[in-house]
Amino acid sequence: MLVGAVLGLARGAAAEGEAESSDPELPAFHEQRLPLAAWTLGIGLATLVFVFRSRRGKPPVIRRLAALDAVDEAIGRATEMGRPVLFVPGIMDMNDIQTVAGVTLLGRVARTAAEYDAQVEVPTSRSLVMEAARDAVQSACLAAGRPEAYQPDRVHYVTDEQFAYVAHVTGSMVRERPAACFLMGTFYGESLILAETGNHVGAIQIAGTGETSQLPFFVAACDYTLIGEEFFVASAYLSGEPDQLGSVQAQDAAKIAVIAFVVIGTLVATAAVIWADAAWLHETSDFLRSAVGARP
Amino acid sequence: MIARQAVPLAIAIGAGLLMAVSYFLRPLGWMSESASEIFNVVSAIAFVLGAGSLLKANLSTISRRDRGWGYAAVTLGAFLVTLVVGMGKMGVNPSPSSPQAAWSGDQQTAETPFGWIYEFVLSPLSATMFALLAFFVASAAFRAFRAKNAGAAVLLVTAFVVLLGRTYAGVVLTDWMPGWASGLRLENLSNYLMGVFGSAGNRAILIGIALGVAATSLRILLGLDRSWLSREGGG
Amino acid sequence: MTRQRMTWIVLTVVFVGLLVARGFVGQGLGRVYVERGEVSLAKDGRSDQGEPVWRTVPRDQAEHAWITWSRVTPKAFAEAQAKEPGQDRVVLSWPRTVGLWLAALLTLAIFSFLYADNPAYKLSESIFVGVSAAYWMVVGFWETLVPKLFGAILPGTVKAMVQPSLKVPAFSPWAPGTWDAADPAFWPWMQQWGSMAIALVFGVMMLWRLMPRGGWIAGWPLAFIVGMTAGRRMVTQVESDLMAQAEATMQSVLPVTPGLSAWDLFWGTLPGILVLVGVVCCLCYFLFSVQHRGAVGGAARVGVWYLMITFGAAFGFTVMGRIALLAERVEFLLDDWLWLIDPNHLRS
Amino acid sequence: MSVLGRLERLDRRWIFLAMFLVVSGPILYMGLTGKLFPEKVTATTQSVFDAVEAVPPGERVLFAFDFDPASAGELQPMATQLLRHCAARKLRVVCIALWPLGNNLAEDTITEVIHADFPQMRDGVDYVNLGFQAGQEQLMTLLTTNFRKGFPVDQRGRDTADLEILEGVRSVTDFPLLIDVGAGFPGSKEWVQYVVTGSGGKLRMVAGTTGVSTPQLIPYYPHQLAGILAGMKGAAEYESLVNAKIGGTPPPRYLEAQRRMGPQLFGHLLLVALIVLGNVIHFTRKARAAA
Repeated sequence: MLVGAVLGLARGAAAEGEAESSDPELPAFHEQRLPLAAWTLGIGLATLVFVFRSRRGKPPVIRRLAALDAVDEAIGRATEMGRPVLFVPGIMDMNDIQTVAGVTLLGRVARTAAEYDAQVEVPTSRSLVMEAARDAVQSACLAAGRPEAYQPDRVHYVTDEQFAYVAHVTGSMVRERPAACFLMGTFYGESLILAETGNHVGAIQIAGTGETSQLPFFVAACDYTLIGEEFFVASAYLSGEPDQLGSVQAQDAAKIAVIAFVVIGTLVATAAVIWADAAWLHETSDFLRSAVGARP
Repeated sequence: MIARQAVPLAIAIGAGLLMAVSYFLRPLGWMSESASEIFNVVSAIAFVLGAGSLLKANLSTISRRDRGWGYAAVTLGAFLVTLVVGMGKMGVNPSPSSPQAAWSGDQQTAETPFGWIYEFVLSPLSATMFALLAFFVASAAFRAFRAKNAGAAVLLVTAFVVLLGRTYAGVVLTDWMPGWASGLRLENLSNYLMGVFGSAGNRAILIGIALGVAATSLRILLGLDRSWLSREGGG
Repeated sequence: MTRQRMTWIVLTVVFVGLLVARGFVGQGLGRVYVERGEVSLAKDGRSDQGEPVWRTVPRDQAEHAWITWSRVTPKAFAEAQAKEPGQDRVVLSWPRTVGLWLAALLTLAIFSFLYADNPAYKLSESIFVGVSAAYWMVVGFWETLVPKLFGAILPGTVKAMVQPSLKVPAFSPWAPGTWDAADPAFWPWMQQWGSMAIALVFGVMMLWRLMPRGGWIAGWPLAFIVGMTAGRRMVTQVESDLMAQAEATMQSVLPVTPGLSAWDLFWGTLPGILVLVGVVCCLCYFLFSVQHRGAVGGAARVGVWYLMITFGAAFGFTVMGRIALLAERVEFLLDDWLWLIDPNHLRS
Repeated sequence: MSVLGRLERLDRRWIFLAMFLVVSGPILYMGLTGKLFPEKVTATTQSVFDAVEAVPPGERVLFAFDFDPASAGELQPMATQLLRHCAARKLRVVCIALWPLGNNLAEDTITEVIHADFPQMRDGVDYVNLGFQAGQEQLMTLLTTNFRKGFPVDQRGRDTADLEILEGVRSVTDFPLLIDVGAGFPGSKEWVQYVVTGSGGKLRMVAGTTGVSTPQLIPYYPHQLAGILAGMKGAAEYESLVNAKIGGTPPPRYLEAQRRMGPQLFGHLLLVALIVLGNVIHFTRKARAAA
């Protein structure tokens, strides 16, 4: 059946291709997405270059991120106090890249916890996230050399409903009094309910999200917050592997390229307003803007 | 180990590259739609695993007579009742446009048992939980918004200006300002803070996130970060 | 007796007392009224697609008939009673009245968590988790699995039982003889059927976790999902966030309108410059492989200030909606349940 | 124990109680007396009102319902008043929805405003609901080149080519004003990016939006967006403007937003007071520690 399905998909593609390519105005390649392709390839190439450089013995020095340096301290404290560590991987499913980033971070946190002999509780709001989180925790325990520390029941599904999940997590926070809370993933309105309750029970709280509307609440209520991009480098930072640190350097290279584009682009656009007659200024400005996807 | 490590990695890399490439090629445009439908269905099937986890946790609490086992029994009862009522579309009339199909009716109205559960249990509980935010915003404002350092001072002054600028009281407070200084009226000041400083901050955060997402994806697709992969599997 | 328990008892007694008193004053409180309607249908020929068409007929000629109840205001009930005492068209709905009281009590139980964790909160939390988990499973079943998966694999059954509007294809995956590539409906069907077949295989692999052996196979569909998410987000996020935000910033800082005074020119130019400086400084803050010293360190510090203003302002703007949510719940308690206020004139 | 010490150790439940009182007090007061708190209209709201006033009577406006019942608390009062304002100015309103549930909300709003208060307006001539179409920002782009292709039929299944109200409409820029009441994606931000920016100033746009998404729209005001109704407060201000323009005693359903502003006002003042109090405690303690 699978073969038939794959065949069907392939043929379906061919047919759609025929139908669309019969329209002469629509070539196979999305030409407006050419700048996007260039940026994506550029970031990909930069990653490869910096990963190889790093492998050859030139790993970059990453600036300290206080939130991540606090991970060991938080877990150590939980061990001393004999209380659990709570890890919340957000409320979205595995088709959200933030959840994926949260689960990879869970792997790092669970490994440290296994080394320190602390218990990690992971309530999830999606069945697939529960499965992925179980895999991550299990391999972490294995990597820490303590496979017996893995208890699948500590990674459990609660409910898909946003606020029922929050009701359960806050209720168990008040009852179990975790010594450390990690809030890592996609959060919406519930962010502050979780963070304030965690604060109330005296837990060290480390939060990270790319959800810009919730960052203010985490910054206000948590001890440490990974802001936006910091959240996405956390897993690489904690791994300490040269390969992954190399890819962080590639992120920086791309950022410097963006800064250059923005500064030059703004200067040229301003110059084009001052010298309105200089056609080449307008052309340069239009070119620069189209390179970041502006449509004429 | 090939089936447990290499194959999943190959599947992830293959699926990822296909999805990325299909975004640029019109003949492959259908792929993203198919992939998201596959995801939706797999995720709906995986509910069985979630239900299993929920049942197991609550049943073991009940059978061990742990503290609070009565609440576990309530959860279980509520779960089973809702599941049976909803899966069987109990008490649902068929759709008036096609009464010949017994299960064609909509069960989201308060007339049906399932709709009743939504309207009188789920919806008020959810709205009330959300409303707790108003209280937590207040306690956070009291506890966390203190000028401990320069950054925190900037944060709290901005929040203060915007909060005042969004009320009648704040608007009246600075209403006397003459036209040439109208930019300093609280409501205009809060718009200026948001429109200029806020949009610069938001833009940089979004650019950073985009780079972070791209790099995270690349780390997965290049096989650099495998912490999400199962080592042993099973469980 | 602890002070906390004392507080609970006093609060509960006072509240119940007030509630009972309220029940005897004026119109009383917390009732829901409904109006009866009827649906009675008989077949009226068939449409061009061969589907039966139904029309409304008197009750005694109906092939399918049922009664509907729709919610009306207490005022409508009072009016109906005044016109015709003892009528049975607009009546008190016991299920919905009980529901209203249940909703009100659950609302209070959740609010009680603010004082301290307590049995009422634990009870409503348990109900909430159980009901909502089942709710989303039911929705997943009827809204995703039935129309998508079963609709592709067992279209005839789904059409007959659930979704009469479903078009049953003339092709069967098991009988290649029925395939007709010239039919415009063929390839879309192939695509739909093919993706659902893959989804089914992946779903079975996921469920293998419940088996005693071979649960590792669930890693395959998970890998597919992780890979698919990574691949798609990698490009879309760069397009919608990185490029779009960079483009939005690359504007002339000078206002385009000619002939402005120096004062207006200054104020018109300032926002553009501030935004440019802010974007660059905040991006410097996000540099990870460069130590934050010297010029980069200075820029990063400015960036932090920008970020703090961003967060402070966003906090101020968001708070509004949060208070509105609480106001809605309070209105529900005072208006719908206790009948203390009547802003929409539903009862008078 | 000193006052300062007590305040420092203040049980957060007192703050919760204060919040509950400042929200429920005004609701009860306004509910019992029917009085409203005054509104002082801010510039962003005034410009929405002015933009609608600037459209000559008989002209068409495009009205997009891009929200769902979850955000109707904040946005429905705006939609109601915007439609009422258009109808009172004898503008012809074309309603569309880019959110699936927006269609029902558009129908409800038409029933509540046009059927109830402007019965002389004719469906298909003075107003029409074109319903929901999928496609999000791709649909917006399509509307800039071929409006009827984006919405081939209206909510009742009539061909849009036969509708009198759409006579001569080829693209979205044939409307002088676009009104969007939106709760997120796709919504006002996408309308600005894909439609207004490319129209070269031909199309003006005003937006009504939730408090949470307002920050993302402010950068576009006043150039691409002629005006913004920001959250509950924007709705209340606009409501008071439209009520004042139409005159008479408005029925209670036209006062919804202003009723909701009572708890907002006191809630915000409580937060401001809490921030001040928190900092007074902080600085007093610091001064004592230094002394």
